[in-house]
Amino acid sequence: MNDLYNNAIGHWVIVTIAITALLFVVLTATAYTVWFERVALGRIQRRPGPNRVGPYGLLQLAADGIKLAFKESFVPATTDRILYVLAPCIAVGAAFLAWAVIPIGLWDNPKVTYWIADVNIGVLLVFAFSSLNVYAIVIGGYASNNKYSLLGGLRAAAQLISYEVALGLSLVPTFMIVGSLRLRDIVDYTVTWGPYHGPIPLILLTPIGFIIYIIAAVAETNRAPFDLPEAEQELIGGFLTEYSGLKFVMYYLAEYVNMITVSALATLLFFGGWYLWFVPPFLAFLIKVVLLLFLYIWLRGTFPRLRYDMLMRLGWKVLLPLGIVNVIVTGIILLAVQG
Amino acid sequence: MAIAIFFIAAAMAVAGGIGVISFRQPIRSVLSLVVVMIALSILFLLLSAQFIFVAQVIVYAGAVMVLFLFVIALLGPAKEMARGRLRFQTWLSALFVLALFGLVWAMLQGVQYRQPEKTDLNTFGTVQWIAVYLFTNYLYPFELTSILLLVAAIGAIYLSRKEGDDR
Amino acid sequence: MAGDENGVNDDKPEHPTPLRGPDEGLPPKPEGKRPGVAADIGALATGLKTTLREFFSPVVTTMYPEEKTPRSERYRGRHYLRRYENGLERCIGCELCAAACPVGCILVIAAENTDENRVSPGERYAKTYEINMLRCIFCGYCEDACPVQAIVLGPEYELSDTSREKFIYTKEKLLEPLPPDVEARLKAAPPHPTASSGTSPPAGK
Amino acid sequence: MSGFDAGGSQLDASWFLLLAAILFILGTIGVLIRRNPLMILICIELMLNAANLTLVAFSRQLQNSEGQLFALMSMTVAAAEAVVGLAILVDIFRHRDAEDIDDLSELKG
Repeated sequence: MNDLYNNAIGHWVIVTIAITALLFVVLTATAYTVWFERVALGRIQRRPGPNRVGPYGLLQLAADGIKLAFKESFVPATTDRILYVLAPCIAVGAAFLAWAVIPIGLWDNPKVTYWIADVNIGVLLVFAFSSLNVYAIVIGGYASNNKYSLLGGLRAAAQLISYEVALGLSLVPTFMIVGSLRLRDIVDYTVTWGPYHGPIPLILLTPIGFIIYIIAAVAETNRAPFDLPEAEQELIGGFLTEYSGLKFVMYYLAEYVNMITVSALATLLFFGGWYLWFVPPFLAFLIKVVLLLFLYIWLRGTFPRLRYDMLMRLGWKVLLPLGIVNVIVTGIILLAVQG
Repeated sequence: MAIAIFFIAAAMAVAGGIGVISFRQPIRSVLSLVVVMIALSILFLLLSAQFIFVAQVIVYAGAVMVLFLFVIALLGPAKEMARGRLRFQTWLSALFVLALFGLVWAMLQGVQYRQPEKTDLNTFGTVQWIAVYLFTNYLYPFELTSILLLVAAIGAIYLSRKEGDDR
Repeated sequence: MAGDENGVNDDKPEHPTPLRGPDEGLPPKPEGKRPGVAADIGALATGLKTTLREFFSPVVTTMYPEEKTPRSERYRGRHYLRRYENGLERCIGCELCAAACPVGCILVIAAENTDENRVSPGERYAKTYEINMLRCIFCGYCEDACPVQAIVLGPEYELSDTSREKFIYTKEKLLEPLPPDVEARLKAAPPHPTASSGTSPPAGK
Repeated sequence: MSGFDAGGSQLDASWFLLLAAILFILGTIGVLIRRNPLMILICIELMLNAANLTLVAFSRQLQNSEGQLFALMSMTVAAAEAVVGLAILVDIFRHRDAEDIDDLSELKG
């Protein structure tokens, strides 16, 4: 294995295989996230959710996908054609790029690693790629040449930039505690507390950080109750208004990939990644991600959408100061502990 | 490998730069500029400036250009009128600029680099490395820029508030 | 859901959706003291608790095509033309149903009964009996108007089809053996069938 | 010229400087020939980016921290400039339809 990896061509072969495998895994995960959301939302509303196509409705996504794929792929007349087509591509590209640096698991014996790249600015890279996501929405909204789309796009731009600040700030205490931006280091972070020595989920050390993170992440992925860019009731779908068929699928896909990305990131940053007693790493990671996804769906099933000024007030007047205070307090505690 | 990446990124950057100045709709120019920025961020990575790479993508491409996009979307698709006040203005400017380019080119021909300082290349450009400098030797300019940002934010809020909105 | 929400539903306000101004009718806000952050977070937690409880409670969906919700006995669905027990049609071609129909979807063309071809007990019978189901509003006036209780509205409501022509139900289609539940219903209120006259008004109305 | 080792092949800082020069020139042309004030701001951003590239290239060539730090500072300045510039532009556009920078030659609001 190592010989193959050190060989120049072997390296590329392995990377290509890894990328293909990861794409497959993430796409499958996305499909079943949609299924999971529909079932969970159904249960919250005391419905069974999809149960017609395949056992437990597991093939529902295939049916929906085929249906959308065979829709006529058209571009409305007065749109900016190039940008209109480009926008969903940006959405999917930005969504998948983040997975280049997210480690999914690690077998100790034999040593198998589940990641494509293990870079020492991992978290920042994820942010960098997800910050490109806003283009997809703004361009889509602008190019559709429709006032609802435009409003959705503008809302998205303001919302995503506002909450990106809080999102970044919420993770600073984690970086301060661990002293690294490499996702693997953060997962491998171990503490010695009296007799205890071993990995610890960082949520115990930065609970406020996690709360800010999860709120900001929901806002970043445009999910309810922060789904103002696509608010069906007020903006009839926002930036998605003019999209249908495969282009709509791409936006939809990107949204769910982003959901999984932030859940995976939260797993790595706050819940100790792939460590869970005796559970095999990949499975442990999966369980944690699924639980976080359930949290997402739970929030969606519970809370009504925020009004726009409330959204901005929450972002700038609550989460941002809270994040700053959290950083300062963590710094003081770290100084006190480390001397 | 590095050379190939350099030329691909450079071609992207130049194409984007030409796009910036030649597209009629401002939104396309902005998107071309985003292409330039992403190409430059790749070059930064090639120059082992990891943190600058991330800052370029997050701050420049992810925030500043979105602001431009926001304003353009807000103001509507205003194409600029091709009004030739000075008919030869374009060609004159191009001529002058080409002369400037020739000057830079000539300068680059005779450039002599100082002997590089001996730095540990394993940490060169990483976040820790930047942070150590930023918060020790260069703390003063760092604080100055933060004040500048604060002033800019206040100024922008002041400028963009509505007429007679004296709250 | 059934247990704790019934209490809420019982004390309904007198006007379900009162028209009100922006502040009118809202509960009075406590003077001087806004609810604190803890109360807000408590409210959010209550919401989350509620949805989580619903998540773990059983599903109440009826799986429609497989299982159907029970119909009321008086449900007005698709029409039937009844027969007497001896197999004669009840319809005497009087066209009262067509006259009573508010949308005019019933067409009756009567013909004389002869001894060789006795279709109904009376003098005449319906040679043609057509109902345009696309027009029918299922009001049941035809059933009311019928002097011999020949036309009744049954419990069937899944009347979809693939072409408009198929919605004009002819006599062959309407004259079907009655489903057992309608049979039972009609047995509960027997209309004294008089085979000889057939025009006597239905009793018990 | 002393090159440096980037990924196993010699890639001189001059290449980066030349690219930066080209981009800077493109930006200058844009500032000179475009009329929309928004476009001029965009072209200034392009020039700032080109300058950043030279800074980082020199930083790598000399293995010195100052170039990268200066690039960071210039990014901050660019962000501030963009914010204020765009705020002014929005204000101008609110009052008048300024599609040509020459229309803004008078100081009267």
